[in-house]
Amino acid sequence: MKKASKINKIIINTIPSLLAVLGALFVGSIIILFIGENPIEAYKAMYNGSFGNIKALANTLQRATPYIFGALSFLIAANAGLFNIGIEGQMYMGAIFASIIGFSVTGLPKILHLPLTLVVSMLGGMMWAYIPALLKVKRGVHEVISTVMLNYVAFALTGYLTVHVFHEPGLVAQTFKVNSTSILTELVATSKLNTGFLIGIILSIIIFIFLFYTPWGYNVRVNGFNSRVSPYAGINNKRIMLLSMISSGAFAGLIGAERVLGVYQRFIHSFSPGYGFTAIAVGLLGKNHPLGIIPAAILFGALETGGVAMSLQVDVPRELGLILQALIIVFIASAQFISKKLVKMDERVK
Amino acid sequence: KDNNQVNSNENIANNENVSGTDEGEKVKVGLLTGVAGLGDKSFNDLAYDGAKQAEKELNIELKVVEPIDLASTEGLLRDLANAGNDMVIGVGFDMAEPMNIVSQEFPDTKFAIVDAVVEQPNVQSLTFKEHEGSFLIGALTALMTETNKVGCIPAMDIPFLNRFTNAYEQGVKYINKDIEVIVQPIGSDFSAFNDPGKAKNIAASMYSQGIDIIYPVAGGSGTGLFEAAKDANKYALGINSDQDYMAEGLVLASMMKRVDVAVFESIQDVVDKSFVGELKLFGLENNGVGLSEMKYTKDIIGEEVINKLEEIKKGIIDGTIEVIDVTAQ
Amino acid sequence: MSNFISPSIVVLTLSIATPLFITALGGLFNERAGIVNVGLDGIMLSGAFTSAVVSYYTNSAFLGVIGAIVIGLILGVLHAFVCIKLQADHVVSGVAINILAGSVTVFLLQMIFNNKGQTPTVSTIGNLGKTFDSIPLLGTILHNMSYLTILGIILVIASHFFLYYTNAGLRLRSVGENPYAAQSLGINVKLYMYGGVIAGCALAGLGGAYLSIGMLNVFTKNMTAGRGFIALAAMIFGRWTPLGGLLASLFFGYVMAIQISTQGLSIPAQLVESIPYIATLIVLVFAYKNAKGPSHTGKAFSNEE
Amino acid sequence: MNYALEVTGLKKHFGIVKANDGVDIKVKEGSVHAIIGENGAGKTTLVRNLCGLYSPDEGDIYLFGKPLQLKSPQDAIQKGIGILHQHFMLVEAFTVLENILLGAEPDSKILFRKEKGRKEIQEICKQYNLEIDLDAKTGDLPVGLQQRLEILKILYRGAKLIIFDEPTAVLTPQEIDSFFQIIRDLVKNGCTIIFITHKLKEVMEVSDEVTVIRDGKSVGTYCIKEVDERILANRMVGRDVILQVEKPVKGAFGETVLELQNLKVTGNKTQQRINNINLTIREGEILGIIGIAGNGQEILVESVLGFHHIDYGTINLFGQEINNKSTVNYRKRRDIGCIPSDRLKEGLVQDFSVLDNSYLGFQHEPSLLNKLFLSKNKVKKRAEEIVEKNNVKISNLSSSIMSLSGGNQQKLIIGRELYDNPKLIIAVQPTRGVDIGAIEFIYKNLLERSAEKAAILLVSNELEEVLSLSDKIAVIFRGEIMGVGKPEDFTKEQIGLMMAGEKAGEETVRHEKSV
Ligand SMILES: Nc1ncnc2c1ncn2[C@@H]1O[C@H](COP(=O)(O)OP(=O)(O)OP(=O)(O)O)[C@@H](O)[C@H]1O
Ligand SMILES: Nc1ncnc2c1ncn2[C@@H]1O[C@H](COP(=O)(O)OP(=O)(O)OP(=O)(O)O)[C@@H](O)[C@H]1O
Ligand SMILES: [Mg+2]
Ligand SMILES: [Mg+2]
Repeated sequence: MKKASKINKIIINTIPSLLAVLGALFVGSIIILFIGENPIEAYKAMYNGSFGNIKALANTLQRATPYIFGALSFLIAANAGLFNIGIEGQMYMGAIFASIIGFSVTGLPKILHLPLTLVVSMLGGMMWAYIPALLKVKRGVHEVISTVMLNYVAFALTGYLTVHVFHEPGLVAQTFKVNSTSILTELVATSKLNTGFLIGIILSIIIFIFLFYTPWGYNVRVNGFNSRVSPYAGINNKRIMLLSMISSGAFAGLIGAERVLGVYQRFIHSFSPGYGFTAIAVGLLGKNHPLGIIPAAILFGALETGGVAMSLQVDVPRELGLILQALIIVFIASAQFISKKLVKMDERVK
Repeated sequence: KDNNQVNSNENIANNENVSGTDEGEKVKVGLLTGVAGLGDKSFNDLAYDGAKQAEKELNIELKVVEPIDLASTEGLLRDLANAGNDMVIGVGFDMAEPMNIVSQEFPDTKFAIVDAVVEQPNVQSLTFKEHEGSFLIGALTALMTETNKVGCIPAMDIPFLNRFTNAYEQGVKYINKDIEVIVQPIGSDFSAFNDPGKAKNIAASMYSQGIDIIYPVAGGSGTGLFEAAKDANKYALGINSDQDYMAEGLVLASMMKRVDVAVFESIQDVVDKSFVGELKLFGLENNGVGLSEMKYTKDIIGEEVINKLEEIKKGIIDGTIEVIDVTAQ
Repeated sequence: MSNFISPSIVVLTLSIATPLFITALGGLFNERAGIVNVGLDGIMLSGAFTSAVVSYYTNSAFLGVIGAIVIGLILGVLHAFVCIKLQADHVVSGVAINILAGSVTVFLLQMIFNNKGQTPTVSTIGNLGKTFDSIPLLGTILHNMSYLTILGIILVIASHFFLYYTNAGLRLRSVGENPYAAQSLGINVKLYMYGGVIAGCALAGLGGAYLSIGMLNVFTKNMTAGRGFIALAAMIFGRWTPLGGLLASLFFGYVMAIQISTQGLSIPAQLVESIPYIATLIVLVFAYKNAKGPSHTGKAFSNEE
Repeated sequence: MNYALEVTGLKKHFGIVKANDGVDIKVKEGSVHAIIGENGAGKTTLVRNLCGLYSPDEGDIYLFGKPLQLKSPQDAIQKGIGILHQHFMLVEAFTVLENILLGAEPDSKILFRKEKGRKEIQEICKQYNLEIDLDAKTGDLPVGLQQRLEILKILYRGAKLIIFDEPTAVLTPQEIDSFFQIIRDLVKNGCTIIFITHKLKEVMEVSDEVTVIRDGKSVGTYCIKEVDERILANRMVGRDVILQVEKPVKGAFGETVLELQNLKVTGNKTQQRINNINLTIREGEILGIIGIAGNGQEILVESVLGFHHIDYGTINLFGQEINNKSTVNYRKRRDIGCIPSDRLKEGLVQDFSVLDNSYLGFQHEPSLLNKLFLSKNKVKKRAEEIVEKNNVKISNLSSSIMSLSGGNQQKLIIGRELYDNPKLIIAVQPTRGVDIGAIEFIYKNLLERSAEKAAILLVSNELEEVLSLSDKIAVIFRGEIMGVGKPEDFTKEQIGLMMAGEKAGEETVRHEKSV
């Protein structure tokens, strides 16, 4: 009886999402037809390019990795009632820290060097998130303003460090290559899918357990839903805000670390196509649930790698992948409305 | 408008009848642009123009792909090679490492890379001595300034652009040490290449402070400079392609970087089966970089200055004038 | 080094601030109606694109401006429908609009002009020009003042008047604060919500038009370069009021203008560039305390509680 | 006889919930008609049906003899129906004046003519003796004034039929008196009043007729002269209810549990502060704080809980000074239970299930943990125990807390807070808005705890409640204690005077010292 209702609930939650994806693909196919290509061919190419074989899948997961970290970053702040649009800047700080520790520390075994690098990159992100958190708690400065401003400062600061301080001589604005002892091991040859992905999955599970099975996670959720009740429940509202924002920064830092240590093996100027911003959508699409974000991130990764694969096969511009992404976001977000209606109907039937 | 520029090139015109009607199998060419993608008003667009020209005039089948981020370039180069392309072209200095890897995986495929050097037997490296062109246009600036204050607006402070900026400054100072050169980058992130608004603001501010000629090194943002030049009725310079038309009479000259020609020729090598993996340097001597024909400004500039520029150009080519490439240490 | 106050600084300040305060005003109408809009940047971009395209085909910058407003209206209807009718998360919808605008504009550039980078040059809205040149000092400022800047300032003042001196303004504000109270008093809450969002998005579209056909004569891809987010910050900095948003934008524009005019320093460019952003943060720390937006903003509203 | 309102067979179902399931009511013109019923009986739903917020599933409504079809609240307002909602419908960021005029702005179609409205409102204020600062920010006002503002909104719109949904739940006795005066004035001016309450005494005092609703159905309408409180209670609940508190005879009190000495706290609320507070509570003692809302009660309680910086003086708890030792961690002491005044905002997380709310504040209890993790089983066992012991009506532990009626939410909180037999209980407005059945239960529970040596700090607006439960009372005015003593030491008049700021005579103060 109980199990049935749980399954029912899952169905009610997933069917609208599936319909939404189909709906978005349908609209996309109209666009494809409009530019004179065959939608079926295009989607086949897209599917093959994102899930068709182990390599494609690896590419998709590789691309999903920054979104997993980013969405974790977003949701941990959101759970404390904070809107962190500074993930991008915090990510850059984490990345530059990762690269500095990656190339400058020598002689350490991997088992020490890699964790050290990851931790320091988290510290970089935390440092950058600490500023808006502190401004919020101490001066009531709205985190949206401060994080928007700090993003720009982070771009400039990492730019300065890359070009003038840790610059590897040559044409490219990049730092030195990190030592092999700090590299995240590649999982599938030539895909750049690395252990960072696994770390992301493990962290999602840890955050899930933390939020829903520990008293501290409970505190975070209480504070996110109703900060006024916090003191009555023995929860220090400001401390939760600070800690959540800082943790959010740590996860943002890990996006950077994964790109630096697992993909580029160095910090490259302007390496991000906006991971930190897209991650917000991923987080929200995953309903800010640490497990919900995983399929959302993979969906986004698939759309992006599939989109390019599609343009390899069929003459559609890469922008179509992004258009589909936007459509799917809107459709899924709207489908949650249908979900709600279904739940209500379900209750009524009972 | 963009296509006209390529047509105007003599090299291409000469080759027109060589292969237009070739029989036999088409040569398949894959072009991977830089992350900025098409529409960057810079090397991606120019490489694309060259490849398109080849598609039109040579017996090739062209596939153009734009990557979504840096991380995906290696995979895409591989995909293009895997897809049976005879030739794969990568655009941009940040593609050097991936191409180095992929070109070794596909020894039978021919590769070309723009703006970087990859030392592999099956890779043609097409690099440009932008500093030479920038030096020359710097000299022009110095000869034309009346206020002895000139400006330069790069998108960002990054090594690749600093080659332009520094050589420009060197060219200015070569003529007159006392001329002040003010360099003001637009920003620190990638949007600086697509922010004509801020470029215009910077240029307007420069003009209002007595600067009378400005050199943009900022891709799509450059448009903003030309608008400021029109508002202030002061001079600007063009970059990469012939941009003299963008503010007729106010764009003194453009520093042309013939990526289009380089790409076209490289494809032609493959078609002619004369492709060799080598470093192809494009400088003033082979017209790989150089000044535009100054269609609208010849009279303003005057014979004397143009002659002087010729002289400097010769000096650079024969080595009596040494132009510094800041990135080559 | 330049003076800290001169006609050219003022001109520069206005030019930087105009798209910001028009868009901030748009954001404010959204939030006053209870809807968060992080899609301002995308709407600006769409406005910039549409105005350029319309101006190109009609040769009329005026129609271009209308086009920007219309595309703003359309995206506003979309955002409003998704947030109000379908009760989706406001931020999700906004992010989707940003992604959509970024990709669709490039896609259409390719389709229409066969060039992914920019449109051909188009007619522009223009500046006040010579009319007032005879006035000392002010003459330069007015000469370079765009009609859109003037329109923007008029809109700010009109919005101030609307919000605080008209019945509809009072009602709109009540909807963002407590829609249930408004509803219990017989106010058509959804009408005001739709109205606020749609009007706000139209303004954001107008803000975008300034970039392409106000200060320039061309659309280039992604030309907003994050201005929509700065506008969002300016709206909050200005405490969700039209005049506040104007002042915040002017402040930001001024610091940016000073930074731009501070040329030829030997400090690394990146550090100089950070000045406007850091200055804003510092001002926030010292001159700002706990501003709160309309209290129901961002939350879902449904009739049957 | 003319009826202002006739409702027959009204039904409104929400899914399976039959909120209104056949309500019949006839309200005579010019009368005060009370509606009573347990929590969740369907009173608020009826009101919402009458003001156009809901549309009824079935049934007829006649207003002054004419059939009534409401499409929107606007309709209801135009037809002369005015509602004072159970939960205030105010824009806190607006001024009082703006709140009154909102939706009914003076004539001009476009311009907001505030000053014209101000004059009209001032007239009304004078007519009904309602004093209020029209330019004050609504959010800053105490609830009593907020309610006055709600009444002004109705009057300004010229309602003929006025419905008050639990208007007195948040008022002090003085405020209630003046509220009743307003009701009488309204009737005199030709209005008809519908008055919903849980307090039978008020029903008896002010109404002419009363209708009882149980489980969504009307049970009957009675003329007030024919019934008494006991009968009404019986009709409402379906059984006899103990209406009088029987305070058990207590022996000597034990050790001092809480002692406040010369306490001064400014806090961060501009409205309230406390100064020079001296109070003690001992084991087994109930100390009741009396005062008009907004005189520092909140800040007093919050100071004991450790939410504020102590400017001066000391707080001793269980013999230890706890000044500025952030008692945010007081939970870890387990020795304090707190029933907050606003259950939805301070006592519960609305988005959580009953289960997750059942250990709010006790999440760090070792008895609920398995190493670092919250143990599902232990949590569940405890919740089941709380629900059973306190007779909380729920369908399922995992159902949303918002599916419980207010009374049941309150019971859950009480059960949770008293579960560990805390030595100090802080109960703020413990019976606000709950029905008499639940009140009975809450009183019984508090007295039981007290008999088992718990010290209780009781803060309430209900004078009756405080007087009948407390062993000792303290009257607070503008953050200072006006007098302390046994309840029977003061007459009602004395208390009233102290609440208005008059210090108790020497006598009573001495009395306190000797106790
Ligand atoms: N919007 C709603 N959706 C679902 N059920 C509802 C809704 N509103 C009310 N109910 C149900 O209707 C019933 C009656 O609720 P109502 O608010 O009318 O009670 P009430 O008599 O006002 O109670 P109280 O004395 O606590 O104010 C409740 O049991 C509740 O479950
Ligand atoms: N979203 C909802 N879903 C289901 N039932 C609801 C919902 N909201 C309210 N209710 C029901 O409405 C009834 C009354 O709710 P309301 O919030 O008015 O209680 P209340 O009036 O505060 O109770 P009390 O009179 O005890 O203070 C409750 O019984 C509750 O079950
Ligand atoms: Mg009720
Ligand atoms: Mg109630």
